[in-house]
This record gives sequence, C-alpha cells and structure tokens, in this order.
Amino acid sequence: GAALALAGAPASAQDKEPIRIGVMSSLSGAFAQMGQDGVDGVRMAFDEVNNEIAGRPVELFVEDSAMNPSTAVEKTRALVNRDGAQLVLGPLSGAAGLAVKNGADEFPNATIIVAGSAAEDITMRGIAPNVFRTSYTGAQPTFPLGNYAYQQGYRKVAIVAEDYAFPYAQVGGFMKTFCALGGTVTEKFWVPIGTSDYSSIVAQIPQDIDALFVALGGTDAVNFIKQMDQFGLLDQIDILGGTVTVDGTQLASIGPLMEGVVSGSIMSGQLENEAFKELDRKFQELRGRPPSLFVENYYRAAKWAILALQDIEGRIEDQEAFREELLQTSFQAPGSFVSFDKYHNVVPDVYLNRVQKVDGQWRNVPIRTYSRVSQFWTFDPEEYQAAPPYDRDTPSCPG
Amino acid sequence: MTTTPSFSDKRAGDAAAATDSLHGRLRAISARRVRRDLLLGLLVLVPAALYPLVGSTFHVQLLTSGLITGLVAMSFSLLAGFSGMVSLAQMAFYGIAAYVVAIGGQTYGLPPLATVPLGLLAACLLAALFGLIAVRSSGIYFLIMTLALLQMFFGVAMQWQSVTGGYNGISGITRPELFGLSLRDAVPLYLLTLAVSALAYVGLRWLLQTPFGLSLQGIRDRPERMRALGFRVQLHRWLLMILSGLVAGMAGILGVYYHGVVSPDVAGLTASLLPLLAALVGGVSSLVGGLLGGIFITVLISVVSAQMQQWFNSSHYWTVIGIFFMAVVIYCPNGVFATDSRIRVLLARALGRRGGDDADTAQQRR
Amino acid sequence: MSAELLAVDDLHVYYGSAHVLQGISLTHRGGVLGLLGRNGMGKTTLARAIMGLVPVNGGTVSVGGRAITNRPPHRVALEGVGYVPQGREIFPSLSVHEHLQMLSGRRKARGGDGWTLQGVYDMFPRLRERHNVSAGHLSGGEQQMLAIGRALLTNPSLLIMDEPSEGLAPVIVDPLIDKLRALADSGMAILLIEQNLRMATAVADQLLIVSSGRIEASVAPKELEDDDQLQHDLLGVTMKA
Amino acid sequence: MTAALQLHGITRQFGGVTAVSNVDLRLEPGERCALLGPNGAGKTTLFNVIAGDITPSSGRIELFGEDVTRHTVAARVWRGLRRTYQKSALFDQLSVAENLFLGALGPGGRGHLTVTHGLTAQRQRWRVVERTADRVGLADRLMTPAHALSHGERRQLEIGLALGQESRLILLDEPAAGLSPDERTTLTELLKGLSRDSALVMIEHDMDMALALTERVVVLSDGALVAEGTPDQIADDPMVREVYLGAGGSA
Amino acid sequence: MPSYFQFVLTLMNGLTYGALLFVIASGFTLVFGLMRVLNLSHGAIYLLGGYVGYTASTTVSQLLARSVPALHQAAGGGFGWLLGVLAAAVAGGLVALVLQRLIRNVHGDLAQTLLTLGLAITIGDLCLWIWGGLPLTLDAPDAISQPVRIAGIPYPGYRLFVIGFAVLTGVGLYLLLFRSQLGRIIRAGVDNREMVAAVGINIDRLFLTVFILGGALTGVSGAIGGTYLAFQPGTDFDILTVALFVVVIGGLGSLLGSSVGALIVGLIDSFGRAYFSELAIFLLSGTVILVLAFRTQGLFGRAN
Ligand SMILES: Nc1ncnc2c1ncn2[C@@H]1O[C@H](COP(=O)(O)OP(=O)(O)OP(=O)(O)O)[C@@H](O)[C@H]1O
Ligand SMILES: Nc1ncnc2c1ncn2[C@@H]1O[C@H](COP(=O)(O)OP(=O)(O)OP(=O)(O)O)[C@@H](O)[C@H]1O
Ligand SMILES: [Mg+2]
Ligand SMILES: [Mg+2]
Repeated sequence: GAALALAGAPASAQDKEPIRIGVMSSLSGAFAQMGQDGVDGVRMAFDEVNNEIAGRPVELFVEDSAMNPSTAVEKTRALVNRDGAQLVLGPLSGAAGLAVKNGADEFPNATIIVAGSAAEDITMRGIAPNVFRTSYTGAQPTFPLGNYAYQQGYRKVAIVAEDYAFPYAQVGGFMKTFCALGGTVTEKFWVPIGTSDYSSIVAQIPQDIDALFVALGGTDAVNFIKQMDQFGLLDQIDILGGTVTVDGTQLASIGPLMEGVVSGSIMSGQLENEAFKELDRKFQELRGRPPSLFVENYYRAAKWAILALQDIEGRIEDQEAFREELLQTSFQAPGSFVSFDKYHNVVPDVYLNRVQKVDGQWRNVPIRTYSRVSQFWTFDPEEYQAAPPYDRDTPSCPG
Repeated sequence: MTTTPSFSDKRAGDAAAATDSLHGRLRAISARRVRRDLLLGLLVLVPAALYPLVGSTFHVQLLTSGLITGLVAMSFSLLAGFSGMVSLAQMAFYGIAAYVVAIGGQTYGLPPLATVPLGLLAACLLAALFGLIAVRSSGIYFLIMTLALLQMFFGVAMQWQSVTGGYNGISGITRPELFGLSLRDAVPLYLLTLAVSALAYVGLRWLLQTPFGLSLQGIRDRPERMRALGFRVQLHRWLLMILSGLVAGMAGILGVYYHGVVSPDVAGLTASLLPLLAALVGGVSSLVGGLLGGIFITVLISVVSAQMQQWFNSSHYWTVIGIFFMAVVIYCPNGVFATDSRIRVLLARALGRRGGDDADTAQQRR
Repeated sequence: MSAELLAVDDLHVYYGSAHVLQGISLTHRGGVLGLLGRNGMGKTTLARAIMGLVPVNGGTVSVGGRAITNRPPHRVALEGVGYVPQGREIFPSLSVHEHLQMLSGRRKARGGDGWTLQGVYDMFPRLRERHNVSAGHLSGGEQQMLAIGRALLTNPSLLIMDEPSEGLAPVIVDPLIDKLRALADSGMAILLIEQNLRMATAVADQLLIVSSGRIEASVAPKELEDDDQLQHDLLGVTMKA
Repeated sequence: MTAALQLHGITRQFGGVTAVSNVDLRLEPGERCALLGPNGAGKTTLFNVIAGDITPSSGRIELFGEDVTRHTVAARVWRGLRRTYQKSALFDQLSVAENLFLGALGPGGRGHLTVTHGLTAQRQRWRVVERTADRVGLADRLMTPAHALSHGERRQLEIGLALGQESRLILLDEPAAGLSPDERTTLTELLKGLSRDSALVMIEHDMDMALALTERVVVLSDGALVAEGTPDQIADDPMVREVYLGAGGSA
Repeated sequence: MPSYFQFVLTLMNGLTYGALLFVIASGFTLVFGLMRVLNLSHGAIYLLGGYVGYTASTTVSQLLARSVPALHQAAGGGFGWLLGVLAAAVAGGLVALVLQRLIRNVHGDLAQTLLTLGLAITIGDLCLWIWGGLPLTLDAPDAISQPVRIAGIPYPGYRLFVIGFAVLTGVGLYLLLFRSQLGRIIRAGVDNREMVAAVGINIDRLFLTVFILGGALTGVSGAIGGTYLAFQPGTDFDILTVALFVVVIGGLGSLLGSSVGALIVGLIDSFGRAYFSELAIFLLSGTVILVLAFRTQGLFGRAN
C-alpha cells in the first residue's frame, strides 16, 4: 500500500520516510526529574518545527537509561537497532555517557549527541566520530567560579562535595583556577551520594574559612543547606555552589535558604536573549516553574540537530554530511550562543548566578558572564589532556 | 508415578512395592524424566540456536541480555530454592568477574584465555569469602547480611578508583574472538550465551539429583535435623554458595562482553532487582524457571517501557511492572511457567477436576 | 436446645486429589463420644473439618442444630466448640500465663461460672509452677496440659480433643480421665480422639472406629474392653498381651 | 569394656530452673534402658545434652569412652549416636523416600561431604530406604511428601530417620506417642528386633511398652535420678508410683 | 571549634539521628514484631507519607495564610504541619490496608516478602508520577524548630523534638506489644493463625488492625522524617535499607533491639563521618556485617 500511495499522491510530509530520533534520559530513580525535564526540552524543540524537518516527519522514541551505563548501552541498541533511530539524544548521567561513547563504534550509522553527561572523556583523551556533546564538562562551568572567588577576596575555601566523578571535575575546575591565583583549599569533605545526615560535617566546617564550595545535587544539597541553617551557620559563611547544587530543582524546595549563593553554570534563571525568554515562557506554561539546566541542555541538543538537519535537507541517512554539518553549526541557544570545538564539545558562555527572588519566584540571576568558555578554559589542550584526571586528591592546594 | 494414598487397604501397597525395587522404580522415573527433558531441551534449544536466522539483531541482543539475567537468576534460585538461602549478593559475584575481565583486558592487556578463568576464579573466591562470613546466618539475617556485603562490594568498586575506574567504571571493553567470530557481534555472543546457559543448567540439574543435591534440600527444610544426622551443614551451604558464585560469575563475563562496560551500578538497585524478579517470575524452586524468567522479565520491561512511551507518552513503566509482579506472586506463586499455578488450579476447578497431585510435586520441583 | 449437639452428615474431604473423608456421618447427643482408628485414617481430618480448618467438599456439619459447614474457625468456636489439636500447637511466643490470660473471660459459659485461669492452674499444678516460662520451652507433656487448659477456657459446650493423652505421664492421665468424666457429667459434650485404648474405654460412652475415611463400627466401650477378638478385628491389637 | 555412654554429674539450668540436676548414668554397649519420669522431669533435656543440642551447665559426657562434652552434634553422630525427637523434625518438602534416603546417607563414622558419596552406593542405599520404610510401616507412602502425612505417620517416619544406618547408641524420645495400638505393636516388634550392637535409651509414657522392651529402668524426677532398677522393681517401687505412675498406673 | 565541643556535638548528632532512625524503623518493627511480615514496601510508604504530608501541609498553610493570616502567623505554620502529619498517617494506613488485603492471598514468608517488594516498586513509581522528582521537605512549625542552647552551642530544636517523639513511640509500642491483650493475641496469631481462630478470635480483623497501625506509623514517620531530611524518588529504597539494617542489628522483632540498633547506627554514622570520613560509604554495611558475623541473630534477637 505504501508504494502505491507514494506513486500517486503529492509528496506531503506524512508520506515521506520519517526521521527517527531516539531520546535517552534518566527517567527513574533519583535523577528522574532532571531526566523528565530533558525529555520536555526535546519535545519543545521538535514542537517548534511541528515535528517536521525539511518535509520529513520526525518520530521520537524515548527510553530510560536508569542512570546505569549498562542500561544506557542496551537502550542505545534498542533505539538504533529496534526503532531505527539514526540520531540519539542523551544520555544524562556521566558514566552512562562515557559508556555509550566508548561503545559508539558499534553504531557507525547513528550519531549520538550527549545532552547531559558531563564526563570529560566523552570529548577528550580520544574522541568518537559519531559522538558530540552539547551540554558541558564537569569543570567547564566552575573554572570561572574559582576565578571569581579569588577576585571576591576569598583566600581560604573549604569544600563539601559528593564522592564521585562529576563533583571531582566540578571541584577540579574550581580549584584549577582558584589555586592558580594563589587561593588555598584547606579542607575537602567528600560524602557518599545519598548522605542524609550532614550534622557531623556541619560541625567540622572550619571557622576560619572565607567561603564554602558546595558541589552536591538533589536531596543531598537540600539536606546539607537545611542542616547548615538548623545549626545557624548559613548566615555566617559565604557559599559557592556547583552547577547542579543551585539548579531550579533545588530552588523549588529551599529557595529562601539559598538566597545569595553564587554558582557557576552554563544556564541561568534570567537571560535577556529571545531564545531564553521563549523557552522560559513555554516551560512555565507547561510545568509552572522556570526551565532547569536539563530542559535547556536537551532542548539545545535537539535544536542543534534540527538546524543541522535542515541545512542538509533532512538527509539523515547521509551520516557523514550530517556530522560535518553539525560540527559547523552554531546558533543562539537559550543558554547562550553555542558552537563546537574540534573535540566535538560545546563552547558556551558560562554564567555566575546569584540566587534572588524575582517576581515571587526564586531564580538564578547572572552577575557575571564569561563568554565562549572552552572545556580546557585557557589552558593548553594538549597539556590539559596529559594531566591526570580529577579525583579526590587532584588538584590540591592545602596552602 | 502417581501415588494416590490407598485407604482401602494399607497392606496392599506393600505387596505392590515388593515386586519392584524402589531404586529400580526411581531409576525408571528419572530415566523417563531425563528422556522427556532431553526432548524438551532439544525442542527449545534447536529453535533458539536457529533464531538469529530469522530474528532481528535487536531481538537477538534482547535474548542475550535475558539469558544473562537468567543465569544470575538461576544462581539465585540455586541458593534460595534448593537451600533456603535468599542471597542478594549475586550481583557482586557477577560484578567481580566482570571487573576482573575488564581490568585484566583493558589495564593489563591480558588475553581472554587468561582473564576468563581469572574472572571465574575471582567470583568463586569472593563467594567463598562472603560465604565464610554469611553462612552461619540464616533466614532474614542471611538476606540482610548479603545485602550489606553487596553494598560493601559497591563501595569498593566506587572508591578504589585507581583500579576500578570509580563511578564511571571501565568502558570500551574489547571483545575476544571465538572461532574467528567477534563476540562484539550480536549473534556469536548470543550463541555463546545460549551454550553457557544450557551447560550450566544441565550441570546444576545433574548435581541436584545427586545425594549432594538432596542433602541441600534437607538443609533447606530442617538444618538442625541434618546436623543431627551428621551432615556438615555449614560446609554444604558454603560450597553451594561458591557454586552459585561461579554461575553468577559466568553471567558477569558474558555481561561485560555484552555491555562493553562495567561500573559500580552492577551492584546497584535496579541491576540487583532484575535477577530477583526474574527468579520469582520463573519460580524460585525451578532452575530452568530462572533462565526463562530472565528472558521473560527482560522482554517484558523492554516492551512495556517502549509501549508506555508510544501509547501514553509516559515513562512510568515501573508501575506496570510492579503490578504485574504482584499479580505473579498472588496468582502463580511458583512462577508463571509452573504447572501448579493458581490459575491452572482455578481452571481445573472450573472444569470439575481437583488440583494437582501432591505426591507428584514433591518430586518434580526441579 | 436441640438434642443433637453435633451432627455430621455424609462428610467428604479431599487433600488435592486424595479423598480422605469418604462420607462420614455421626451424631453426638452429649457425654463422651470416642473415635478410634489406625494412623492416617482421617480422624484428625474429621476434627479439623468440623472446626472449619479444612474445606469440606461435600456433606454438612451442624452444632446445636445450626449449620456450620465451611464456616471460618472463629465462628465455629463462637458456636461453642472447643478444640485441643493434635500435636499441641501452643504459641511459642507467649508465656504460659499469657496463653491463659489471653483467653480467660473471653467467652462466658452458658450457665454456671465457667472456667477460670485459676481453675486451669488447679487442674494442672505443673502449669502454675511454670507460668512465666515461654510456652515453646515447655516439655512436651506440659505443652499438652496447656493445650487442654486453653481449650477449656473458651468454655465450650462441645469439646473436640485430638489425642489429649499423648505425651502425658500416667500420673497425669488418671486424674485427666476423672476430670473428663466429670466435665461430661456436668453437661459438656466431648468428642475424644484417642490412641490410648485404656483412656478411651474409661472415658467414652460410645466408641466409633474410623477406617479409611469411613466409620467402620460403633461399639460400647465395655464390649470392646472385654472382647479381645473384637479388639483384634477392629484395631488389629489386643489391649493387654 | 568401655561404656557406651557415661554421664558424670550432668546439670542443666534454664534461668532459675534446674531442668537436669547432677545426673550420673552409665550405659553398657547393647544395653536397653528406659528413662521414665513425670512431665517436665528433664528427660528430653537430658537427651538434648547427650546429643549436643544444648550444652550442660556442668558435668561431663563420654561416648564410648571418649569425652564429647565439647563436641558438635554432628561429631557425636559420627561416633555412632542416633536420636529421634519428641516433636517430629522431618524434611517437609521431601518425599518419605527422600527423607529416609537422607537418614541413610548420613555420613556415618566419617562426616565427609555428600558430594563425595559415590553413585555406586546408591542402589544399596535405596534398598535400605525401602527396608526401613517397611519396618516403620510406611512402605506404601514412599512418594508422599512429608508435609502430607498424618501425625502418626510423621511419628513413624521420625523413627525411620534414626534407623537408616548402623548405630552404636540410639536415643528414642517417646517413640510410641501418637501411634495407634496396631502401629505400637509393630514398633515394639521392630525395637525388639534391633541389633544388639547398639545400645538404646528410650523415653516412653506407655508403660507396657517401656517395661516390655528394656532390662533397666531409670526414673527422673525434677531433674534428678530418683530410682533405678529392673522393670519389675520399678513397677513396684512406691516412690515411683507416687511421682510417676499414679494410683491406677499398674503395669 | 574545640575538640571537646566537637565531640559533644557529634554525640548529640548521633543521638538525634538515632532517634530519627528509630522512628523510621518503628512501623517496620511493629509489623514485623507482631506479624512476622518483612515489609519491603516500608520505604515506599515512608516516601508516600512524606509527599502526602508535604502536599497537605503546604496546601493548608497557604489556605490559612490567605484566609486567616493572623492565626497562621500565631501558629507559626503549626496547623499545616500537624495536618500534614495526620494526612500522612491516613495515607500510610490506607496503603497498609491494601497491602493486607493482597497479602492474605499469599502464603509463605518469601512470597509475602516479594509481594511487598512489588508494592514498593509500584508505590515508588506512582509517587514519581504524581509528585514529580523534585527533592522536597516539610517545614517544621516554629514552635518546635527554635534552636536550643546546649552547653553553649545552639542546637536545632526540631532534632530534640524528634528525640521526644522517638521515646513516646517506643513506650507506646512496648505497651502495645507486650502489655496489651491485642499484643498477646497477635503474637499468638503469628505463631499459629489457625489455633487463634479455633479459640474464637477473628484473627484476620486483628491482623488488619496491626497492618493499618503499622502503615499509619510509617506514614507519620515519613512526614516527621521528611521534615528532618529531604526526600525524592529513590529515598524509598534508601530508607528501607537503613530500616532493615537498624532492625537487624538489634535483632528482628525486638523492640529494645531496634532502639539500640538505631542508636548504634546513628552514633557510628555520626562519629564515623566526623573521624573517619574516608570510610563513610562502608560505615553502615560494615556495622551490619560485624554485628551479624559475631551475633547471627542480631544483638537482642532470639534463636527460634
Ligand atoms: N529452653 C528452656 N527454657 C526454659 N525452660 C526449659 C527449657 N527447656 C526445658 N525447660 C524446662 O525444663 C523442664 C524439663 O523439660 P523436658 O522437656 O526435659 O521434660 P521432659 O521430661 O521431657 O517432659 P515430657 O515428658 O513432658 O516431655 C521443663 O519444666 C521445661 O519447662
Ligand atoms: N495436608 C495434607 N495434604 C495431603 N494429605 C494429607 C494432609 N494431611 C493429612 N493427609 C492425609 O490424609 C490422611 C488422613 O490424615 P489424618 O491426619 O486425618 O489421619 P489421622 O487418622 O488423624 O491419623 P493419626 O492417627 O496418625 O493422627 C492421611 O493419609 C494423610 O496422609
Ligand atoms: Mg490424627
Ligand atoms: Mg520430653
């Protein structure tokens, strides 16, 4: 039947072979909200073009990577081998992204745009031809924060962070710039993910520090800040936040306590460009709160793919051309103007945001913008990649 | 061998029994069963091995994944169903074998000929270690102990970053070749997994019908009495634990070749829940149930999660799985493949027949 | 009150496909009715079927004229049926005292004072000595006493006892015989399942012999006691060698 | 000749209660002995102490001349000790035949693993199973799972479990309890026919049976040994009448 | 901070955290102690209690603030919070009711346990469906959250409130389990359901009561715990694990055990984090393993 219809009717979008796109995100467990935000972002991007690219309909297939690298690999297979996706957006968590990238040679006929995962090695120390990253590396948004901290006059900083790869990189980025300027990090508290009682850490925070850098996510961040407050310490210490510490997800629940916290991110709660305002308005309509980092990240990835595909008339089958086009594409995303570096990683603007109440809502308001921040900051890429990866003890500047 | 209790005359039975030795009768029964199972096995295995000729790559991969989960489920059932030890630590044995193969191959560049035996050995050793700590406990204490041990494993995998790669684990694993076929490709790996599963199943089946197997079941039912008959209960338990570690370790190696990655998440919540669900859906007191259950649950989750998205735009497939699982526990307490499921009994009632033969089930539960 | 305290009519019970009770009928009009039979003949099954502890597949049971077939056990008990199960079935988590405390005063006797905690202790002084011990730690015989006491405290009008003398020392059995007789004389009907021939013949007013899920014979105790041949025919033994 | 069993001053307390109090007992190989006493006298507790299920508060236990006070249950079994339980302890999921097989499989004098029990011996072991089943009257229930047995049948199987192998000392805890008069007769015959290689101690409230089967009777009361003698002596002992037999308790 | 203060503070933190753990485990202990049902949906009911409590308390607070602002001010958020706790109790009780209806149909420990696991999976996902995945917490009323000065250090008032609540819960449970007719009957029923029925007691109804009570208590602990700690998807299994560990360390079914277990876990967690922070991830599981390796029945558990 399909062949007949093709022969007869004028080629409308419905009759053309659809472009199949897979979306992979963390939809269950602790990251479920961020994951759902990501899927919302993708859907919003495709709705803007009426789910049609160059006359071809777009079909979306959504799968849950469950924060698990093995599952992410399986779900990529499902999307590519079962659903016939030639483009996969995702995954969200670091280990999952890394696993997919390292196994990407299994999918020569598909392109993967990592939209949330911040593991450096997805776009460093060897790259895959079919893997791109539109989000950020763990250190990318915190390089400027270290810079800022020193300029603020902070000299001694203590750190509280979760004990795994992403916070290592966030802390690493911060310390690379902060220590280089002469600051010292006197103490680091690494806590396992899912720690609920922080009181004994709160009790140990040294009193002679100038600021506390907090790189925790989800309930960990909420519990920590809440308990700082209960012990009456919140007002006594300046707090700097990691990228997901002060995201919209936390502000919804403990906004008032976070007031004044400065954090580094590639996204903000209040930007002047049209793309942001548009996204902000639409997402408010959809969910009744400002868009989070993850809405923007996934939206941006989808938008990037749409632009590139439009430029090659939707011929996603020509993967070579598509990847080439993708690498060349740059545009104004809601977060900032973005383009790729030669390592397939995004070069965005980084904002330092302060938490403030705007029109009755707690939001991140930019106080400083660093444009076009590379994943290597201002360091030499070769040297940077040769240095040992971040971990609990690297870098170090105890003073 | 239906033994309906004969009430008419108690002595009549003796005469019948005397004509044929018990050993002979049992041998005949088991020979009949072996023949039946062999036939059934071939009926399943041959089409399964030929499946890649007709099935899509994805379906072959899905089956592989199901069998791997099924192997772990089988190692779980081996402990739970045949010796009453409900162990949550199976994924640690899976994990350590996977890690050893990954680390051996990636970090030290060892050939698979070395890493595979090392991986299995590591799984056995870890099981032996865990066993040493845990076999003295029983019931819920054993369950919690193994849960704590699993968390320990998780902690080490997470913290010992220089060796395990920490949170990110080790990915991009190179797969070896077997008879000139790369295990990176779906079909060869599937066939290997199928062969390993079948062998493991046959081996365990054989073992369980030996006196050793019967001893284990005695220990499950009444460990004190086994002690009073002179058995070394702890030693039996410990050996079984090592054996189950071996089976889970096989799964771990297949798993790391299948996924190409190993990370602490192998010991995480979802990963350890899956084999458990598989074992239950298949019936804990049946080994083959574990394998089939693995395939069943893997396919189910894959289908439900995709369809929930397609039909309802919803990612809440776990609600469906959870409800399905409860239904299984209520309506098919011995697994969906069991012949004595409640549905069957209800059906039989409705058709005017009475439930299954009790005497038969005691013999056939394996 | 109906004359028929207990009426069982054409009772059938299956375990799976095994037909264990194959049409048992009996009526009990007071006094002590004894049930004898070899192991595995269905005596316990009959008792459990009356109590509602196994589903009845055919036939009816009524107590005091009221049908109780397939009623839940607590309803049957509330109709005034007490049960001393085979194998004691005491509650290991409770102490001796808690067992009795739990039941005393729950169900009033039809007339008169009914059983009290002290009454049970007086009947089995050994229990008073051990009242603080967890019942699971009692000796076998002590558990049996407790099981009897427990049933008495529900002040039943019909008491079903499944081998109450099992595990009791002779020094306990003799007073128990007297006590059961006294209970029966005071109006409590007793259905007594026994393996101890001496006890059965001493207590029962009438004896039924169960075989293969059927009532095979009904004899007077005196008759059975005196007739060695009858004993041999019905039970396969003689009482005294 | 060394004694089969020798108890030196065995005492066992539970909290404030002394269940067994300073019991000395010597049993010759092949001897048959009845252990009588009122309910709660400490008979089962004494068995538990001998078998190793509970440790004595004080005292020493010798099996065949060897001090086993600190040995495990299994280690005593390897030396030839068998026992039955007052409350049947069976393998409920397994059939009668399988139950008896485990009874016959017990590692005898060595205690090595069942994995090493060769397949060759199996035929013979099933023959033992068959014979045992016949002896305890369960020959036509071989394929029935233990949980589906009646109480009396469970008692029969309980005894069968202890008879699966050669032994040097058997402890029977109320073997006749729950058995019908018919089965009781069978059991009496069975016990009478047991090989004299093995000593036997029997707790039993069925006096006819206890006195018919044994040549020596020991009476326990409140944990202490209060009388000892031949069946006839004991049956006439006024003290035993008072604490145990009661008024009508003529043998 | 001087090390003496540090020590006292760590001790206090351990005690209060232990108290919270006891409250969290109490519903579990009740259901297990009386019914011998290992309720794996405990964490899910806790989470549900948190969400329902959150929704009820914020809704009521907003309503009050809008309609009777004076009263709202005066109560310092107390009304909303109290109603939240009540709503959580109701929600927990309802789930328990459903659970009991389901569990009646299955026999055997393993099957029952697995049924509760299925329920846990379902509730957890339903919560995500209804409330989304944002981390949430309840706001404690001012009256019980004012800092209290202990040895000169300001100490969070809510934590002290939790200690008080834990003590009350413990005493209440003790009376119910060991000093009441209901407790006796239920314990008997767990030993042997048939025989309890055979003495004329409707054991099913009593079991239902206990389940509902346990569920309500768990729901309440969700609201009280949710005021102390934030919750989000995944919290259900974290809480379940901690509750299991606490109860097992103490010995299953022992009330004294679970209170001691809670204190041990609380103190080890607190001191462990303060003095051996690198080992934090191993603290909990390590404690369980150590305890069980030497006492296979937990500290106060009895061999059965
Ligand atoms: N674990 C225990 N804790 C407390 N008391 C116990 C324990 N075990 C036994 N006892 C007590 O010790 C006494 C002796 O018990 P034992 O079982 O040895 O008696 P017995 O002589 O076998 O009696 P029976 O003839 O009734 O079986 C009893 O009073 C019993 O209550
Ligand atoms: N749960 C069960 N499942 C299957 N069969 C059973 C079950 N319980 C009992 N039976 C069978 O039913 C028959 C009758 O058992 P019942 O317990 O009524 O016998 P009984 O006359 O009380 O014997 P005893 O004197 O040994 O107590 C027996 O053959 C037994 O094997
Ligand atoms: Mg019976
Ligand atoms: Mg005894």
